[in-house]
Amino acid sequence: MDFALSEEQRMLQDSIAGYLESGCPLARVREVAEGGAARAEDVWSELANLGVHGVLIAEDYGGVGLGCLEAALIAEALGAAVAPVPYVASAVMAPVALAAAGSDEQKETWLPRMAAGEVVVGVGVSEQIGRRESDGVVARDGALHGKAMFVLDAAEADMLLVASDDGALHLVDPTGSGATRNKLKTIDRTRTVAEIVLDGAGAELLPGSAASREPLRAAIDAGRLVLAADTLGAAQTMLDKAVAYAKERRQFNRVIGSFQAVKHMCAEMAADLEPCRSLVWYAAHAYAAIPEEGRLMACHAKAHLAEVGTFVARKATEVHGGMGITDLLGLHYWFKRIGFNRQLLGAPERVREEAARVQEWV
Amino acid sequence: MDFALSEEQRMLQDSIAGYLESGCPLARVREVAEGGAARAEDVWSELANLGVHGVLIAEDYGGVGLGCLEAALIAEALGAAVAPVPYVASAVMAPVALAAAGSDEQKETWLPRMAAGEVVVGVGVSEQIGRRESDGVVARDGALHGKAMFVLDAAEADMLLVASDDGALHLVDPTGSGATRNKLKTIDRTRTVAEIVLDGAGAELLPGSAASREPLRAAIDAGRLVLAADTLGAAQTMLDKAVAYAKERRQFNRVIGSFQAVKHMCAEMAADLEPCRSLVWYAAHAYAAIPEEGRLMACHAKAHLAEVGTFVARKATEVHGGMGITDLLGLHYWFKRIGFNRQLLGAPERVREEAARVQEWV
Amino acid sequence: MDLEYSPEYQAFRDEVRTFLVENKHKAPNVPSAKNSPKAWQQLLIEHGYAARTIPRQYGGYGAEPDILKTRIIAEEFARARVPPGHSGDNRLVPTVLELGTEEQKKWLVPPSVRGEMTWCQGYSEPGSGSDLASLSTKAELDGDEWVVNGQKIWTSGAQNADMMFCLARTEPDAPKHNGISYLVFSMDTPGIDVRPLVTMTGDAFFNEVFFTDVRVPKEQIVGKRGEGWFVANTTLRYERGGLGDPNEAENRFNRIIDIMRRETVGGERLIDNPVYRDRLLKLQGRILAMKFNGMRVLSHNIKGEEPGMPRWIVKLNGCELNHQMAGLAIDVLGELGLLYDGSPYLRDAGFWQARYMLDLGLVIGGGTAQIQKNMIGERALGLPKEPKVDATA
Amino acid sequence: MDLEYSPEYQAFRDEVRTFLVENKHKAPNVPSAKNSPKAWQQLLIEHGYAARTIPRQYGGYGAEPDILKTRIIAEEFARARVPPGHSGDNRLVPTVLELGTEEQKKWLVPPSVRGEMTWCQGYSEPGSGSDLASLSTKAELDGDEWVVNGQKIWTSGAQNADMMFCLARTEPDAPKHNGISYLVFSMDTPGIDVRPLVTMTGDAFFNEVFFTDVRVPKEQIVGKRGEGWFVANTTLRYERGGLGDPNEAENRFNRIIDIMRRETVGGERLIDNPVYRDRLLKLQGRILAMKFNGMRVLSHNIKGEEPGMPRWIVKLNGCELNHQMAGLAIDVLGELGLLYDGSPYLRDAGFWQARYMLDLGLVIGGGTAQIQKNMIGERALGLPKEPKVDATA
Repeated sequence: MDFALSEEQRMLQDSIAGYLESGCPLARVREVAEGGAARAEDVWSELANLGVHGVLIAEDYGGVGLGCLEAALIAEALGAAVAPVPYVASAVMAPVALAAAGSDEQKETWLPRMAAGEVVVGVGVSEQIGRRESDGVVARDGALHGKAMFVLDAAEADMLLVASDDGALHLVDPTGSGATRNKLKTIDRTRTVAEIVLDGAGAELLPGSAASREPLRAAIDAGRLVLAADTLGAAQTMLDKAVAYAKERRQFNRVIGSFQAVKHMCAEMAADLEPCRSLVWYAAHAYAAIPEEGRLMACHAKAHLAEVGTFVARKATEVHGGMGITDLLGLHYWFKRIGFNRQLLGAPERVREEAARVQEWV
Repeated sequence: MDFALSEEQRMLQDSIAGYLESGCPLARVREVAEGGAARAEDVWSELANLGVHGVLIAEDYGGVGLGCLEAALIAEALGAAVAPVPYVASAVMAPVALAAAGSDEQKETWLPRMAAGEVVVGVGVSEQIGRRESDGVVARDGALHGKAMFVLDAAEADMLLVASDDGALHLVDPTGSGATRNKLKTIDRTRTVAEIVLDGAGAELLPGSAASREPLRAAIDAGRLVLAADTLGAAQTMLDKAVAYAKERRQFNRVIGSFQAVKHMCAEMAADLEPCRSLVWYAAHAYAAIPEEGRLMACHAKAHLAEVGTFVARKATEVHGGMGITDLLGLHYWFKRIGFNRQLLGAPERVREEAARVQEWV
Repeated sequence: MDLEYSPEYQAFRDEVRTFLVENKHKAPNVPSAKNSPKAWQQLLIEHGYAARTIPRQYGGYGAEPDILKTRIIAEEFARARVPPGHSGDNRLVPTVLELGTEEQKKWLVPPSVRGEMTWCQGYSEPGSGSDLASLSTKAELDGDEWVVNGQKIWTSGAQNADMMFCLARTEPDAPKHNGISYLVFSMDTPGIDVRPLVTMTGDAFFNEVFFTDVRVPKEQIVGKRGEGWFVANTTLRYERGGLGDPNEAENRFNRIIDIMRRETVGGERLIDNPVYRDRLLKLQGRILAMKFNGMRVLSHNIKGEEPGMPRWIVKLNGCELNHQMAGLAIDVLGELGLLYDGSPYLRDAGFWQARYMLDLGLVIGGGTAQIQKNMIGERALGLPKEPKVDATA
Repeated sequence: MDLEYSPEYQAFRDEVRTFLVENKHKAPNVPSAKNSPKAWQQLLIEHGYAARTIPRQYGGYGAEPDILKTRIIAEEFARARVPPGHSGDNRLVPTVLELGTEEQKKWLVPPSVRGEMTWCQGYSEPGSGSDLASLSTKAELDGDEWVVNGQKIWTSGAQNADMMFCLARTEPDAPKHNGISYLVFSMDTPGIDVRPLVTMTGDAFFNEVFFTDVRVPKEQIVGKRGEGWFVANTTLRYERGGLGDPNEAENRFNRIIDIMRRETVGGERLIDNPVYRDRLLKLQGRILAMKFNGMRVLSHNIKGEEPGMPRWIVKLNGCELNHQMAGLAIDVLGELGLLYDGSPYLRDAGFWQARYMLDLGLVIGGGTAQIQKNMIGERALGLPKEPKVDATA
């Protein structure tokens, strides 16, 4: 009985965090965000060398074959650094879906290249969670029709994985005929989403997803877990920055951290955020190890981190006073990242409702 | 354009508050609560002399013929003093229902005696808001069958006004054959509720309520308004007590009110509570003067005061530290009164849902 | 409770409406060569819809103060979606009129009222946010001129303003609150460097302003030398006078209702989702309470009474409610609520995300929520101040 | 992450379960002439399920400390709904064992462990709640005896306790934290007056205790004279050691689910109300997070590591969650949730109203939420303390 990270897991997280500290400083994030680039190529490819792309890809396919907890630890580090990389879709959701439903040929074609960082795969499943501005996606004799909104990490993705309304998953070439990719701009410039208009776009079905929605659900669960972990990392950074600022900033001849009001804001952030770490760890562990609890815990991790993240993002900004809302400290990159994670793959109210169904309360 | 109380209204409230200060101190409230009496007879009859019983009864029937705002101002004073009197049912809901639906004879029989303080009338409408532990109340050839739960101010009431499932209102003698009155005990010992088992109890229909639910609704609206006003008064007292305590109690060589944490709790209570006064005033004014807004405002006053009252009750207790949870200061009488007001005639979630229907959102 | 307007005011409202119907084509927001903000302002002054209470000899309309008419004007201009007029600068002008010399009034007020002299405020400094009196920008007398050195921050509109009213320390040896003077000078004065301050919304609404040996004529002090703190508080008092659209919160709330009736998720109208609906209703209750609280404050003001608590809580609650409204709008819109920056499918031109961030800024800025709570606790509830800590601590 | 119990611990759990199956009929909650709390405690000590780590020579079982086994015992006794044993007094006994003289150990520990000597704590005073060190109960040496005068409050169990461990000021001239000593004496000593302190729940769980010339033998001080503050903090450290049912919050939550599945309003199951359901789900997320946080703390303790932040936040969040759970149960039950005091239709014997008030008391008591936040801010986050204010302020 040991509810803790293993030595290897701690080392993994440290190595990623350590690299990001030097390889992906705020200045680099700014360049990408202000330049409107889809991702920080240098960071993304260096992460491939650190095994990030292949974390969930089996060793037979050139990955490192680790589990969801390791994937979450990486996400936490990426969130802490607001790293502009297509991790959630390309390194987590797509590999999970391919492993669960892909044919051997599909796996051999894609997984090794994904692990090597040669291809980026975007994922479009939001119609299957909550359709907006779309009548859904229909597969008809090898082609897709309809519209996939908010396709994650889609800008400059080499391939897309799109879910149709029957829950089946399809590989779609975003540059192929019948597919139009329109970039959508959100507050979070460290990740990309796009609208994909499908007008008979050639699509390759993942056979394992034809008869079962499980592969789709597994990909969504994994995606929600890493979004939660990303928020955990981002919120922890905001709290750390707030505490550091409260120790150094002086007003009325005192450092503001000595004022109860500021001190208690920091304490409330910590009190809300610290248990989130254990929730994310458990949910990520349960994903594979405790299947009967996996989906429920993924829902709770996603919804609870969304709420706590919003609270921390707001309070940490408040502690910074006026500085918090300027671009000088760049605090808003974390604020917006947390806002983005909150809505993608299901806003809290919807995800909680799913948790009720999973528990058969309704 | 003057959003304020009139001179007369201020005088009315001052006279009631002034009397209660001397006539209904905490010691008197304790006697009644600990003795398990239905009401403070002395206070109740003195209030009759001050015109409280007849506030909503027309002068033709021996009342003072004032409006809902005056009734709310009285309720606020009663809540501030946690006065153990059957005001909500007997002086507000019953008169409203009788005036709206009673026959001339019924009015002549009851209203003058109610105004004079000779009879107390309890009101049973909770089945028409949210049935619990009851299959409802049915009227069959002049008799009532079923069960009315949480009949307000029913202990030692001389007469009851009970709503049947069709929305009709009936006068029922609680001591008559076919009617059994069982006292229910709640946390709030300053008001009474009872279960009335109706097994063919003789009932006298208020003719005006036979074809229309309006009289029932009008009584519920008025009841909700005065419950909201009662909470306003009770919460204001708790805030005042907390501020006074924070000015006098010393810890760490300072009065605790000089600590930001305590000071901000008081400020947050005031910030939440002060606008409630305006909401209650407006809702009570709209009840008669702006019919198209009356019901919506009654719903919002009831629901919003329930939420703010709960917050203030909790925070004011916290400011008092350990003393707040003892019986020494008796703070809990206000705490429990606010808790009672929250649930009666519809808990906040249910009342807000009604507000949605009133606005035709659903 | 009398929520009716007396015949006099109903007549006034009709008059304003008629004016707007007849003249709104002249408003500067209508694309037309002839329509200039200044011409519009001039027209409004002539009719008493701008600079209403400023004496005629200083370019105003010269009416008696009438809070209700001021409010009616604000309401009707907002209703007609027509840009309102101004009174020069609602911080500087009243201050000069109350405390300035005759020369200063003649020099500063008329052009300000005409919109030919615009102002920015030089109060906050990096080292003194909530603790304004600790400001360190200094002005030293050199012959007939003040030589100003230091830095200001949060200076909105500094890029375009013609003039600045500025707090600087003129008596270095005097205690904190004394020793500050209220200077006015042109933004073209050599030595002034304005640098835009980009905020999280992406806009540069604020600026940093750096002073290097900025020379200001000796007489350009409003009020007495060393009494700038008192003068500034006069200004702060007036700032509240400036009246935007009193019903803005309610209008904003109604826009959320529209969104929730119009938009769907998974084919279901947002307003049909009971959890979103309950959040909407909770907010409605609080917004109504604050609306009526505002009517109560207004009625006190009309009668010349100090509103007390109902006024103390306005800023704290108002900013918080606006922030929460924006948060709800974003939440119900889900992924659509994240869109920004002219994206396809953007709703309300990105209004809600912008407000979510701006209103958080307002919760923080101009006296943070913490300072607001201190004021409510100390000034309104009479709780004691924190024990002071001296500079050596 | 290894959430399995090793074979050794699984075996231990089986052993405990077997014991409970075979012996639960002897538990004192079973109505029977033969079943006494003391006999039960004795049986538990023999098997190492009570006083487990207390040395045999002082009446304990004398096992090595093993947090996991302690937890397994607590879990299994809770699961079997059998009253757990005790270790005498989880505050006094460890303190005496660590700091007491050999005489004191022999005198105080064995009878306490047998349950023949029960204790109450005399720390808090009316004048010193969160500021414990400012206590004013004084003990003056008169010959061979301390003469104690003063008042204590929040003394739970004082009516029935045989003994009190008590903080009193023995060195009036020494600074605040020094000058306090840790006395132990019988509650039968003349001059002790116990008055029940009724709380909002209607029960007298606490007491006020008044001392008038209470004479205590000189040697009845644990630890050094004047070092009572240090001794008391030892006690406080141990207090946390006392382990109730670790899964109580979760069990309580499950009872709310049952209520919401069973109860109806207007014919609709409470759990079918989406707004109530969302509140339930929000709470579930927070409860799960705290459950796993607890497992994390436990794992640190097992490895002898200082858990740090995960431990600092437990009390603040735990009490708050319990209070909110009770609040939700009351809200969903509506008018039924108001019932109390053995009323007809009372649900769960009034558990929820009692908890709603008790848990608020716990949010307040034993270091209010405010103090908890100070500790998290200062000790865990390293933020500076408030500037001290001396007695003259």
